[in-house]
Formats: sequence, C-alpha cells, structure tokens
Amino acid sequence: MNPTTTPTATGNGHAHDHDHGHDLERHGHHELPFWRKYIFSVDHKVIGIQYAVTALFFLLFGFSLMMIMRWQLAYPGQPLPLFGKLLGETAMPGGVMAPEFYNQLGAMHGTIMVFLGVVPLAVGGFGNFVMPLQIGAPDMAFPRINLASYWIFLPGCILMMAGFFMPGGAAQSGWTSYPPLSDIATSGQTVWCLAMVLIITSSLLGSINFIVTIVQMRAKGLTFWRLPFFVHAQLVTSFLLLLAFPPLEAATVMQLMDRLAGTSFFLPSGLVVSGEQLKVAGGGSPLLWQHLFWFLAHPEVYVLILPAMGIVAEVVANNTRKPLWGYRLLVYSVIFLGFMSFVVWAHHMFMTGMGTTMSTFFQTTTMIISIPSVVILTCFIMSLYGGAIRFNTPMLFATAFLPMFAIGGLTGLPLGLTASDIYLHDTFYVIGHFHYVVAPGTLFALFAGIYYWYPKATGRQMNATLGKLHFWFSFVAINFVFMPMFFQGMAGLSRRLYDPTVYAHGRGVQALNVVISMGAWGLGLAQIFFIINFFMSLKNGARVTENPWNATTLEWAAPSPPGHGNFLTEPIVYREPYEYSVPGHANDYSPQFKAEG
Amino acid sequence: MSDTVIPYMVKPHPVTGIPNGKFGIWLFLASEVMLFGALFSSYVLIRTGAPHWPPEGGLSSEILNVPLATLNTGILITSSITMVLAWASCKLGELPKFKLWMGATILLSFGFLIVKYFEYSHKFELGHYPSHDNFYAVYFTLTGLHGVHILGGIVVNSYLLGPGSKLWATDREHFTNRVENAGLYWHFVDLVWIFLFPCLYLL
Amino acid sequence: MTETAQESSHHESPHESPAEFKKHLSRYYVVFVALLCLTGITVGVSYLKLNRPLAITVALIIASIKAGLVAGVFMHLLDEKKVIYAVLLLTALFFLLLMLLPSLTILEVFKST
Amino acid sequence: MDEKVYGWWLPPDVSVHGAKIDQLITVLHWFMLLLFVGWGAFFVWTLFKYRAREGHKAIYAPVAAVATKYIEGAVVVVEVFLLFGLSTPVWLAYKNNPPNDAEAVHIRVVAEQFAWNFHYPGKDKKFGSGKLDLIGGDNPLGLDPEDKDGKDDIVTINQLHIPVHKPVYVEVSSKDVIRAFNIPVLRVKQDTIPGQKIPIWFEATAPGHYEIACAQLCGLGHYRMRADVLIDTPEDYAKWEAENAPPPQEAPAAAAPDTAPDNTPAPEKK
Ligand code: HEA
Ligand code: HEA
Ligand code: CUA
Ligand SMILES: [Cu+2]
Repeated sequence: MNPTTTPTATGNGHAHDHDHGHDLERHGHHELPFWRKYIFSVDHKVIGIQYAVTALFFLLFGFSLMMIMRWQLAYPGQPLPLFGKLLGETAMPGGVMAPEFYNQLGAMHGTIMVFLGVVPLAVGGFGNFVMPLQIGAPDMAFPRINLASYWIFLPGCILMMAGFFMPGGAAQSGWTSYPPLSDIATSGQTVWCLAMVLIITSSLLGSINFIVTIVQMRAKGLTFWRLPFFVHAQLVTSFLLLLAFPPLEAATVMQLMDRLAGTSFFLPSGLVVSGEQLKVAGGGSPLLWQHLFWFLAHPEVYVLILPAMGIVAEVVANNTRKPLWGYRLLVYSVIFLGFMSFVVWAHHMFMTGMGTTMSTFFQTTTMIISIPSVVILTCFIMSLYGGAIRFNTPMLFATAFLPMFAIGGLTGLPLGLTASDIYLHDTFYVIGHFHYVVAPGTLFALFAGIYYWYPKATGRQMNATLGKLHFWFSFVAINFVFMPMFFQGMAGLSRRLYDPTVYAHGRGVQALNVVISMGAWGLGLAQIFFIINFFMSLKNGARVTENPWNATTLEWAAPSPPGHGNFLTEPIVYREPYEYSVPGHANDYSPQFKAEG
Repeated sequence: MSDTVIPYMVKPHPVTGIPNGKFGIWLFLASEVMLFGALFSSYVLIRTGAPHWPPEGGLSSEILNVPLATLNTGILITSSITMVLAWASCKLGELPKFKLWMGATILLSFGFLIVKYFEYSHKFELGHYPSHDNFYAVYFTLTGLHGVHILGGIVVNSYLLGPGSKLWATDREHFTNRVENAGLYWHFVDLVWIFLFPCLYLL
Repeated sequence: MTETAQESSHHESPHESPAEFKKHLSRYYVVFVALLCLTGITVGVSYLKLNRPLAITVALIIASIKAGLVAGVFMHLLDEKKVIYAVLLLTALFFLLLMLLPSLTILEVFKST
Repeated sequence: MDEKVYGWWLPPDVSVHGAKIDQLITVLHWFMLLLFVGWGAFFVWTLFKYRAREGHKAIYAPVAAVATKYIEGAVVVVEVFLLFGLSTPVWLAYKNNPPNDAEAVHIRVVAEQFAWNFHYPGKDKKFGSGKLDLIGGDNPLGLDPEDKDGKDDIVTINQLHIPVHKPVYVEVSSKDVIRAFNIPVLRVKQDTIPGQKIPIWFEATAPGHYEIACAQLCGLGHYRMRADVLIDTPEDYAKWEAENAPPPQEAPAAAAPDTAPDNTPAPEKK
C-alpha cells in the first residue's frame, strides 16, 4: 500500500482542514447546507456517528443513574452528599432517596442501557458506520429510511427522558414492565410505552435497511463466505430485531390500551388494589405480557452480544496478524445462536408456575443455546494461538472481552437449569450474570470498536496512553463491581431492593455493597480518561492514512474519513477477509481489495 | 440529493433476482406478520382462558355487525384487485389507466374507513368502549391497528397517484416497482382483514 | 435507468411482451370472483350455527384459502425469488412459535392449578 | 434471628428437597470453575507466548485443534448430565409430587401491597370462602362470615407458622400485582400471579426462625415486603394453633389482623 496517499483525499480533491473537529465528511461538488450534511443527513456515516454519539451520551447517563443508586445500596437511608439536594424533594426528601425514586432509577437504568445505549451504539452506530464500508457499498440501500430511523429514534429517547418530569416520575416497574404493576403505575409508564413504540419502529426500519444492504449491495467478489465476521453478526442481529421486536410493539400497544382505554389485556378479574376493587372488566392474563416481552427480550440479549462478538473478531484477527480460527464455524454458530434465541425465552419465567413439560422444553433449549457460545469462544481463543499479538488499546479491550464473557456466560448455566433457578431467580446472581455479559463483555467490545474505528471516522488516532489507562482502571474496577454480586446472589439477596438491610441475609452481604459501590464510582472515574481522549483526539490525535492498522477488510480501502459515496474507486474483492501473514508475501497482511495482495 | 448511486434501486440484483425495494417491502411485511401474530396470539390466549366468548354471552355475530363487515370485506377485496390492475396498467405503459385504478383503490379504502366509522360510532352509542370487556378490547385494538394500516396505505397510494407519479416521466420502471411494492403492502392489509373478519365477527 | 416499462425486465419472465402480460390479467379477475364467493360462503356457514370447534375449523380453512389466493396471486408469491421464500419461511416458523408457545405454556399453568 | 448463619454463600438449608438443589449448584460451580480456570490458563499462556515481539511471526496455517473438539464434546456431555441427571429430576419432584392431603398442612398465601396474608383452614381442614366485596381493612381476605367452614380459620399477617417434619402444601396467589414468595433457607420460590392459585409444597427439617422475602418487584414497598417464617416443633405448632384458633362462638371478625399474632413473641428455638 502507499502511505503517502493523503488521508483526506476525495474525488474532487479540495481537502482543506476544518479545525473545529467536524471534518467527518468532505464536500461534494454542490455544497450541501449544514443541516443537510450533519443533521438531516442521509449519509450512513453521519447517521452512524449520530447514533453513536447519542448512545454514548445515554450510556453515560444510564451509568450516572446507577452511580446514584449505588449510594443508597451502600449506605441505605443516608443522605446523598452534594447531589442529594439537587434532585428535588420528591425524589430525595432531605437528600435521602425515596423508594419510588430508587425504582425509577432502576427501571430507567435498564431501559436506557439496553434500548438507548448499547443497541443504538452496537447496531445504529457501528452497524451503520462500518457495515456498508466493509461490504464496499456506497451507502445503505435506503438512505432516507436510514435518516427516518434515526429521527424516529431520537424523539423516542427524548420522550423516554421526559418520563422523569411526569407527575409521579418516570417508569418504575423495572425495565421488564410487568403488569399488573405497570398497568396501575403512574403516568411515567405511559411515556415509557410511547417511547418504546418509537424506538421499536426506528429499530425495525433500521433492520430492514441492514438486511437489504448486506444481501444486495456487496462489492464485486464479496461472496457470503468472504464477508467479515462483523457483517455476519450484523445480519443475524438484524433478523433478530426484525422478527422479535414486533411482538413487543404489539404488547406495548396493548399495555397502552390497558392504561389509557381501560382494557384488561393483562389484568385478570378480581384485582384488589390497596383495599379497593379495581374497576376493570378483567379476564386478561398478566403472563401474556411476560411471554411477549421475553419473546423480544431474549433475542434482544443476543442483539447486545452478537455485534460485540463481531467487533471482537475484527480486532482479534487484526491484532493477532493471523486469520480467524474457524471462520466458517463462527458463522454457523452465530446463525444457530440467532435461530435458537427465539425458542428459549421462557427461561426467564420458570418461577411463574410453569408446568413441567414446557419448563423442560425451555431448559433444554437453553442448554442447547449455550453450546454455540462455547464454540464461538473456543474459536476466538484458538485465533490467539499462534498469533503475533499486538496489545494496542482496541486489542486490550477485545482480549478482556473473552474471559469476561466467559464468566457471564458460564453463570448463565445455573440460571438456565430449572432446579438451580428456583434458588437463584431474581437474586443478585442474575444481575451479576448479565452484567458480566453486557458490561465487561459488550461494553468492552464496544470500547474496542471505538478505539479501532475512530481513525476511520475522524482521520485521527486516539491517544494510546490514555487508552491504556482507561482500559486498566476500567478492567479492575468493573470486576469489583460485578464479581461480589454473585456472592450476594448466593446468599439469597433479591434484586431491585431499595434497602437490602431489611433482610438478615442482606445484612450478611451488606459489606459487599460498599465494595461494589466503590467499584462503580471508580469505574465512573476511569471513564474520564476515555471522555478526555475522545474529545481531545478529534483535534489533536495523530493524523492517519486510510489503513492505520494494516488491516485487510474493505473499510480500510476508503479514505479516513471516507467522503460521500465512501470509495474513490469501486472496490473489488479478491480474497477471504482475514488473510494475515500469508506465507511468501512481503507484507504480513493481504487486503481483500488488493489484486496482488 | 447526492451523487451516490445506490445499486439495484430499480434493476433486480443478479443473484437474488429482485431490486432493493421489493426485498425491503417483504422484510417489512415479515415484521408485520410478527406484529399481527402477537396480537392474534394474545387473542387466542385470552379467548381460550375465558369462560365464555364473548364474555358477555351470546355470539360475536350477534354483537358485531356482520352485514357491514361483509360489505367491508367485499370493499377490501375489490380494492385489492383495483390495486393489481393499477400496477398492471403501469406494466402496460398506460398511465391514465393507472390513475383510474389507483383512484378507485383509494376511494375504496375511504369507503372501508367510512363503514368502520359507522360501526365504531354505533358501538360507542351503545356505550361499548374497549374497556367494556376483553371481547371489545380485542375487537377495537385489532381493527383499530388494522385501520391505521389502511390509513397508511391511503397515504402511500395517494402519494403515488399524486406527486409520486411524476417519476413516471423520468423512470417508468422505478415507478412501476414502487406501485408494485405499495400493492404488496396493500394486499397484506387485505390479507390481515381476511383473518380478522371471521375471527372477530363470525366465531 | 430510463428504459421504459415495456423493455424492462419483469420478475416473472424477463422479456414478456405487453400482449402476453395482458393474458395473465384474467387470472386476477378469477381470483377476485373466488374471493368474493368464499367470503359469501364463510358468512353463509356462520348462519348455520355449527358447533364451535367445527365452525372455527371451517372458517379458518376458508380464510386460509383466501389468504393463499391473495398471497399467491395478487402478491405473486406463487412465483417468487428464493430470498423471499427464505425470509417468509423463517417468519412463518417464528410466527407459529409465537402463536403456540405462549398459549401452551399458560394453559399448562392453568391446568396445574 | 441469628445473623451468623448468613454468609457469602448459600445460607443453611432446612428443607427436604433443598439438598438436591444445593448439590446441583455446587456441582455446577465446580464445573464452571474447572472450565474457566482451564481455558483461562490456556488463554493467559497463549497471550504471553504469542505476544508480538522482534523476530516472532504469526502462523498462517490454522492449527488443527483436536483438543478443543473433545473439550466441546465434554461440555455437551456434562450439560446433558446436569440437565437430565441433576436438574430435571429435582424439578419434576418439586412440581409433580404433591404430599397427600391427609398428612399435609394446608396454607393459603395471599400477597398484597405490601404484606403477606397467611390463611389456615383450622381444625375442620376446610378453607372458608372469600368474597371480593367483603375485602376491607379488617378482613384482608374477604372471608365470608356466613360460611361455617371459615369459622375456625386462622389468618395471620406477615407471620407464617409451619410444623417441622411435616409436608406443607401452600397455594400462593396475589390480590393485585405479581410478587414472588421466597424462603431462601427452604429453597422455595414461587411467583404469585394475581388471578391464579399456584400450589407448591415443601417440608422443613429443623425448627427455627427465618425470613420470607419478596423476590419480584411489586412497587415502592417491595423492599420491605418481608415476613417471618417460624418453623415450630410439633408441640409448639399445636400450641400456636390452639392459641390462635378463634373462639368458636365468636363471629369470624376474630380472624381480623388486629388480633392476628402479629406481635406474638417469636419462639426462638435452635
Ligand atoms: C448479552 C446479554 C446476554 C447473554 C449473551 C446471555 C447469555 C445467556 N444467558 Fe442470560 N440474561 C441476560 C443477558 C444475557 N444472557 C439478561 C439481561 C438477563 C436478565 C434480564 C432480567 O431479568 O432483567 C438474563 C437472564 C438470564 C436468565 C433468567 C434468570 C432468571 O431471571 O432467573 C437465564 C436463565 O436461563 C439466562 C441464561 C443464559 C444462558 C444459558 C446464556 C448462554 O448463552 C451463555 C453461553 C456462554 C457460555 C456457556 C460461556 C462459555 C465459556 C467458555 C467456553 C469458557 C471459556 C473461558 C475463558 C475464555 C477463560 N440468562
Ligand atoms: C446493556 C445493559 C447494561 C449495562 C451496560 C449496565 C451497566 C451497569 N449496571 Fe446495570 N442493569 C441493566 C442493564 C445494564 N447495566 C438492566 C437491564 C438492569 C435491570 C433493571 C431492572 O431491574 O429492571 C440493571 C440493573 C443494575 C443493577 C441492579 C439494581 C437493582 O436490582 O436494584 C445494578 C446495581 O449495581 C447495576 C449496575 C450497573 C453498573 C455499575 C454498570 C456499569 O457497568 C456501567 C458502565 C458504564 C460505562 C462505563 C459508561 C461508558 C460510557 C461513557 C464513558 C460515555 C462517554 C461519552 C462520550 C465520549 C460522549 N445495574
Ligand atoms: Cu412484593 Cu415485591
Ligand atoms: Cu434469556
């Protein structure tokens, strides 16, 4: 490759510098007004960045909610210093958190992290930005639908936030919003439902776009078995979103009907709330909601993890300088995983009084679904074996993903077996399980992705020292947050408890709560390295050429940052995605897009 | 808008054999299947769990207005064929005929909504709101959501009849594809009704 | 991208002349009439006041035939490309799961009560 | 209550079926630990051995990893064993073998925001029927005063007495929202679904005073929806039953919560 190519080359070549760090895109012949270029842009890269920035904001926000909650858990009933008074008398009377407010924080943390944070970043952000580049497409198949997708998503987010300002506060029935509790909750729940309808709709538009783009718009020579693993992961993810989200949309509509039109889809007859008979027709089923919710929400957890695995695959292949081990096996595994994720949902409902036939069915499918994960992890570890591993920042995060996901995944097994779930269901063990997969798992993979593709998006490298500080502090802190949760769960501590010291078994593990909270705040501090790095590098990061990591996939054929239309010349694909260290070649990498390799 | 050329916007992809739009609309319909699937599933569940259906006793055909619904079924079926003919006219290169058939489709859709309006208002006069019991809850939710889909169809079809038809002058094939896709959506809405009608009114 | 519809490819048979295409139109009318008849039949049957299980079976069979006609002919599913079949197959499968499993599970709960 | 019994791992188990659950949990965790440590060691060694350094090159050809196939195979085998060998039998026993009516103690549990009502059938072993309209402050279950089956019923709030070494058959339900009836030391957990009565059964193996927790978010008082469970010796249980049985001539208002043994001293037996 030719390192002298100007990093900012575009078709028309007037590569002048914006010094305000907004040079994410170059001008075309006809100058588009600012709002068309950066606000209502149809360019997948701009939309991807919009999604990513929105999502990062919400990750930070959702995390902040949790940092406030962690005070109450560590020091129940003590006034929160500094911020306590700022949050108002209803939420924190006298600076002490009210139980309602605790529940709001919990429900909103879950909702925000999942639907406004990780999915928009992993799919909306990385999917939009990277996927078209990796398949050599000039843009998404339906750029305007892509635009619509973001601009339906954003009002959804804003509406979700508006919940906090409703009388009675935001939704407080958990992110799972189980009726009848959610049906009779305050109006924050209505806002939650409406926001979910918008977010789901946006997500559906996005997934249609992704699938069509991946199937129809691959560059010449880019066959199915030459796609980067990240693209496979996005494809499966899109199918999950496409087919699993609509039932939740239907359920949300029914919950809205229950709340606004007085129907009883989820309300059985004969409810007595605070001594008063509830005046509804009744005859509904509270478990119906759970089925529809988990029909989405189980596939949803794979929506959280699959793009993360995709990112890890890219970063691992690039930094081990050897082909991914078991590439086809990986692809088969994610397809199987995606497929199976539709038939395990009721493992979240073992304790609802399920009969033996159905629970045996669901625990068996749950055990089956853990096998492809084992295979995937094995492939990743075997990919490391025999490599020449470069430990740069993205690689650190990607490497840490593996054992962290392993802990999260392994602790899924006792939950998936009905007998042990009797004891562990709805304890902090569950919280520990899924945070290991979503936080040091997915979140770390997403960090890896940010460090890895940042140069492509901005034309500049992020600072390596700050990156390593960010990694090591986060890595240590996050294990202090989530590891103790398993012990709390084992001791029988229920989740969603405003004051765990009410119970004797809670007092037994209260000391751990202090450790966890310290860990969480430490984790919060560690993010400062990242935030500084993120913004500083926009201006001060070292400029890069189009392929700073010496990578092989197509996104590295486009200029950094790519202009409108992405590629200077239509890319042609000559080989498999991860041809690193091919014997007999001068370079240790043979890009897909180079004929001679 | 931009100089980016999206491949297979109009021409079918050599491998899949279809253009982007058609693939997109089918994926959209797949998600719609799951949306209505969830509602039908809820209906089945609530119904099998109920001691009587409808809970207030009697038969659904006595509670709901079967003749009106039959009329509406006829209207929707007719609108489906006018929609097909509108698309066929495009294929045959006859824009005026397209406008005729498309206009008919839109009129029929309004007809459907008007009949629905009478049905609904009659129920409201009797004081039968969705909250009355789960039968009405299911009835209003399902037909309501279906009605929203009809409205969506009207919007799309009106666009194709009006401003959208300018595309005919520059790119006939593209326009024809759009009509076809709108048609697929419209037939799907018809198809949903084909199940709604017996499930809600007759059984 | 400015060819006319006549010369353009058509998904059923790429180079069909308008005259040939016109011939196919008749089947739309046939389906239309069939749909109307079937509607009449369902409504008619509903006046027979059959017992519930039978009535449900008959009505659902007729509805399925109608849906099949609409999907097969109006939506050209009888003659469609593989990708679309694949997507629909997947959807149909998950649709079935969605229809069956919640009811099965909850009814089992009721039974055990 | 003895705080020392609660540590950082499973609390003591005082139920008959609990040992099987504990066994599964223990075996599983050893298995998980083994996998994790095994893979982890290999992983760390790999990271070290194959770090990029001067003169070291990556190997292009995929290594033939036979061992991984065996490991994956072994994982499958172990999982099948866990599934059908350990988990399913426990669950089936837990769900399918209700104690026979004569010997079991029947109790109904009705949850509400935010308390647990326990309803005992009394001497006649028949539950009095309840009516929705009768539910009120002093009659949380809406027991019908006309019903003679209900005359000797005992109703308590937040205090569950059960005899040791005797099967207990509990039907849980809820008046308003979903909750979960959870007794960690008995390894019992069951969601309470409004509109349904879900049966569970268990047998305690040692007397003692423990806690019932609510394990499903049920509103702002979820955290304090705590109740005591008192596992009594047969004598104590009989005594308690006798003390709390409503006087035969009195109206069933005697079952009202104000006279319920809310603050009877908890018999501390160890
Ligand atoms: C990304 C998200 C994600 C992922 C991937 C998973 C993966 C799995 N989950 Fe988890 N889960 C959640 C997110 C996730 N989960 C969430 C959010 C909840 C709670 C929701 C709520 O109630 O609020 C939940 C809850 C949950 C429950 C319900 C618990 C309860 O409420 O009682 C169950 C039960 O079966 C379960 C099971 C599993 C299983 C079997 C897997 C399997 O797929 C895991 C398979 C993986 C492995 C088996 C690991 C393999 C390891 C190795 C091969 C070792 C290698 C070692 C080294 C590298 C060192 N999960
Ligand atoms: C994707 C999902 C996700 C993620 C990532 C997290 C991350 C975290 N979660 Fe959460 N959590 C949930 C999903 C998630 N959670 C769900 C679904 C629940 C259940 C809710 C319910 O009960 O209903 C829950 C519940 C939950 C509880 C239990 C509450 C209870 O039951 O009472 C706790 C307690 O400690 C907790 C803590 C944390 C912590 C400390 C993190 C940390 O790991 C957070 C780390 C975050 C970051 C490191 C932010 C990084 C971002 C930036 C630094 C932005 C930078 C910005 C720019 C550059 C612009 N979470
Ligand atoms: Cu009651 Cu939680
Ligand atoms: Cu799950």
